[in-house]
Amino acid sequence: MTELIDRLLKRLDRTVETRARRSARTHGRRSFMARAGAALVGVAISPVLPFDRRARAQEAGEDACEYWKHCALDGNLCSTSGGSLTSCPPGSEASAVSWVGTCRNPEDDKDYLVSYNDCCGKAGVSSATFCYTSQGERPGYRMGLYNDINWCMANANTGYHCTVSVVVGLADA
Amino acid sequence: MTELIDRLLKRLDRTVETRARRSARTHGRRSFMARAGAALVGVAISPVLPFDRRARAQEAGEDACEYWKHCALDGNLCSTSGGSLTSCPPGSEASAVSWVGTCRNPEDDKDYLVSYNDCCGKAGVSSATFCYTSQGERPGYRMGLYNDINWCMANANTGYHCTVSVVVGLADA
Amino acid sequence: MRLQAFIGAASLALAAPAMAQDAEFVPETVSVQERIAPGANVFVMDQNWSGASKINVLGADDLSMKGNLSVGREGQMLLSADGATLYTTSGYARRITYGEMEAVVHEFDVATLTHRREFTISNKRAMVESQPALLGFADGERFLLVQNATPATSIAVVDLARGEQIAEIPTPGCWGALATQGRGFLTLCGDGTVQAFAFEPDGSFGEPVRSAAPIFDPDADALFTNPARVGADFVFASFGGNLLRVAMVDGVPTLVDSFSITEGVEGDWAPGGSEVIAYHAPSGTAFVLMHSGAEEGSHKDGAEEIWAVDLDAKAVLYRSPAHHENSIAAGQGETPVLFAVGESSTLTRYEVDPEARFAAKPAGEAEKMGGFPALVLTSQ
Amino acid sequence: MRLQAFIGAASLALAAPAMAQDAEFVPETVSVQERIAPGANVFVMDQNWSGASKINVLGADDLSMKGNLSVGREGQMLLSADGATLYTTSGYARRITYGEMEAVVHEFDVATLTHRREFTISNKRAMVESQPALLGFADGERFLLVQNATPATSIAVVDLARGEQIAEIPTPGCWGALATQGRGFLTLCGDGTVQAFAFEPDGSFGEPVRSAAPIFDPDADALFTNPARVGADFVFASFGGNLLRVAMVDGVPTLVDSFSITEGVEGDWAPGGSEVIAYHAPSGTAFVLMHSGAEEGSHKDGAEEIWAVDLDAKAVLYRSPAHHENSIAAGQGETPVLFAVGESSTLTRYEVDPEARFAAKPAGEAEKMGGFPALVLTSQ
Repeated sequence: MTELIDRLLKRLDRTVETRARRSARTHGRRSFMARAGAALVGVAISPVLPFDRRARAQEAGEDACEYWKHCALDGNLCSTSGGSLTSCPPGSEASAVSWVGTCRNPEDDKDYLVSYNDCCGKAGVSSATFCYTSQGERPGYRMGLYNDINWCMANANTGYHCTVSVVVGLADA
Repeated sequence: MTELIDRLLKRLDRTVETRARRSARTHGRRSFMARAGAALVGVAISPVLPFDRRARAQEAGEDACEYWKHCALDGNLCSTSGGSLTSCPPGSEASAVSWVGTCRNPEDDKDYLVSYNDCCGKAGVSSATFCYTSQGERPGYRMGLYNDINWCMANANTGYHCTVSVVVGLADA
Repeated sequence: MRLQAFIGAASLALAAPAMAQDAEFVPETVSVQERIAPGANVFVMDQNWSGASKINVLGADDLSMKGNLSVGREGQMLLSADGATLYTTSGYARRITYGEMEAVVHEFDVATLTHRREFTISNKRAMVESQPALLGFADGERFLLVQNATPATSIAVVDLARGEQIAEIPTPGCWGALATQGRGFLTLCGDGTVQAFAFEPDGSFGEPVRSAAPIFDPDADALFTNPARVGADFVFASFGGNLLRVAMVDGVPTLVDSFSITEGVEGDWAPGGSEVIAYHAPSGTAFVLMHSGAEEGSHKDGAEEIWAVDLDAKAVLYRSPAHHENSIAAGQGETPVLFAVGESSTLTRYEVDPEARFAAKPAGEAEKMGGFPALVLTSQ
Repeated sequence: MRLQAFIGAASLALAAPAMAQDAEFVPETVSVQERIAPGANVFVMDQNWSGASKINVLGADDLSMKGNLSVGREGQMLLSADGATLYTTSGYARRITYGEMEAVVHEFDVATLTHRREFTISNKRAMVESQPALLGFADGERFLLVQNATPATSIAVVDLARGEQIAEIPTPGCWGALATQGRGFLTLCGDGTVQAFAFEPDGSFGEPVRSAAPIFDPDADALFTNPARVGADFVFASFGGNLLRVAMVDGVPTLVDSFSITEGVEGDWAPGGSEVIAYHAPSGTAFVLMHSGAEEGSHKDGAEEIWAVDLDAKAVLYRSPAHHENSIAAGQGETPVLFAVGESSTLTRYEVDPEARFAAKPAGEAEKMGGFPALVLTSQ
């Protein structure tokens, strides 16, 4: 019994560590700046379990990438780039096309479809929070789920600025 | 007498620290990448006095920016970019114009004129050693001494790649 | 719209559980914010030499990130007096790091962070670290003065109403263009003189008027290029810690005052950085970025302290700890607020207490202002 | 030359002690190195989305820095079999981050790191993380296969002799182009099939040949896009730790083998990264980037270990510690050498001991490979 609990706790620790690594890594697919590992440290010293963290996490919290709507977001948060969760910063334009994630809302335990639109026509904001989550992400043969590509591709102005997380539907889980 | 020695040592310590800060800072006028402060640490823990260090320092040493020929070099060392002390890396071109420093060679204690040519037509090498020394440097009203400007300005291809230190004359000290 | 429909359909078809509308569920929609939050701003130029230079726009009160602007290589920036318009010059080479160069003026609407227009100017534009003395207004805000360097120096005069360059005024051996009354500007020269130039709206210009004698010694005590503007005068800091006040007297650039802020101070202190001096007009106080252990070649060192200086009393009022900044700007509200950025890539906001001899203390910081945060401006 | 003389004279005139020639003194001269040091190379693509993508070129033996190449935004790269020519595709927008896009193929001479030529291709080129499956050769090295995405997918066929794009082959729902014999390629499709396309030298092409049944399950056990090339076959790694060998059998893409490298292994290990598998042909050994605690969404996690896999025996030979790499490449000398790069921006060179079950241990590293070191290739 003790062994089981030990193993469970070990697994949880590893999950925290893994998730921290994943959401706060310094060099991701769309990260263009070396970044300090502040968020990583913040998680590593936290004794809270991952699912608790996730339920409580606010988008503006100390680890914004843990916020449930960002479960498949590889990019800079627009909410830390002058925009908001669902709106592009002034002077940028929303991508004409987007990828989609299926994320569980811990408050009602339902799965939602989240449209990740890139905001376009400017360089990224260097101080923006960079997230690197990929739940349900798939390579380009599932283009609508793919997040390693610049989704400003169909716009006239293709510079990648940041990404919004827009809940567009309830998924049939 | 003890007080005098104390003050002298304090001054030396400060000089070491200052010089380390200056030659190894993470963000200089031409630095485009956040860099680790490895060289800084290297100097800070060294007990050797600055003039000793300088005399012994080889360009390939642990603090290449201390090498005497680099006394007014604000830029990436070509010797760490695929070139050498006096030659631009393959595929780049030497700047048509250059700035000049007056640097003392610790081996013969003479002052030399050093021409700092930028190498042009490519982006910088991200792992290159970035130096930020400015002995005798002056603003643009002494253009020939100025090192805050891109000396690829007179070339057809103006991208800044790195800088060489070419001893072109003996200065009349 | 067509593409949106296409990928929308494709995504949903591919996404592994299919979508099911729920009576309670209201879908969110993506939008673009029209305007930045109101209030005064701080602008930090993150200059880039192999890609887009980026201008961070932050709230002056809380350093909240409001957005950014992207321009070309080796960007310079200039803010209108009302804080509503930002001008930049920057360069676009055909293959970013090589090929034919195009020098471009961009005009941005600050409230919406959008382009109003752009036009090209001469490719002689200097590719140089961002500095206020290298891009300025003249005749109110009718003209832009753009520093050229080939490396021969000249000033391009740009008529903003016409959206084109109308003159190139040779300024051999001189650097910077500091607008004086009317259509004139001062420039610092390598022989230690300060020279005054003037031009006409049609782009014609005459011979410069030189200061009667050298005003400074570029060898022994060089001046930093970017002065504080004090009324119609300019206060320059020198590498050695002197403040020199230069005025136009009967049409001639004249040294009207000079004093040391470091004389008698232990520790070999001196100004260091690029924009080393900022001035708070309502209180008549200057703020200077200072470092200790100064020696030949230390003039770009980041600040260890910010010194508040009473320009009338010629006295240092207070020495506050700094954070290795190279560029400082002052808000012009009744109580001074300072914004400074430097090596660490952190922008620090300082509140200044006039009751405490203008002591400055950190009241907010914004990290990660980029790889080369070269210049800070504010509309506060 | 004129400018050189000008500034030479100006500099010397301005430089504070004047120059004095000494009998013993021999002035140095500036030069440009013609060629990089001989020997095999490693290429690390530091991809950039708001400026020049940079390719670091290092010596394969000692990771010495030999120089770099600068291209445009969202660069891809491809090395010729003899290691002498590097092709890139990248994009140049008129204002770097906005404005009209130009997609460009550059051809570089590796020995001199110089441009041989460039030409434009369709703007449909995918702006995507660097991957070998997205830029490849066909028919030897006569043609380039360029992945397009608008986001509708297609493959641009580029005739290298003519220096122009000759075809756009629609590949709806599919991703990547892996050259097969002659003028054909395979691609992975979202319905789990693998499809084979062929084209003629004039740019004409026919209908694809689909695998008889789905070869993989994109939902339950998706395949990484970038396989190892094993003879004429391809070995794909799956998110769940299976290796799938796909071959052309009678002209039809066919799953010829499949086995798990993680079955029975404790710790929920799985492949992770972008180029997760490299193959050393002389020994028949594959090397896979692996992480523990795998779960849905962890498939890009950096490697904790590199697993050596005997493809014939279908057995893991050894598990060596890794350094959070996302991209791995193998030299093809008699004894395997690995090069891998990832999150930390450090390139690590591993030496592999065939006598010790192909254990890999670090034998050199190069730090600061850039902000987004997305792909490593080697001519070793």
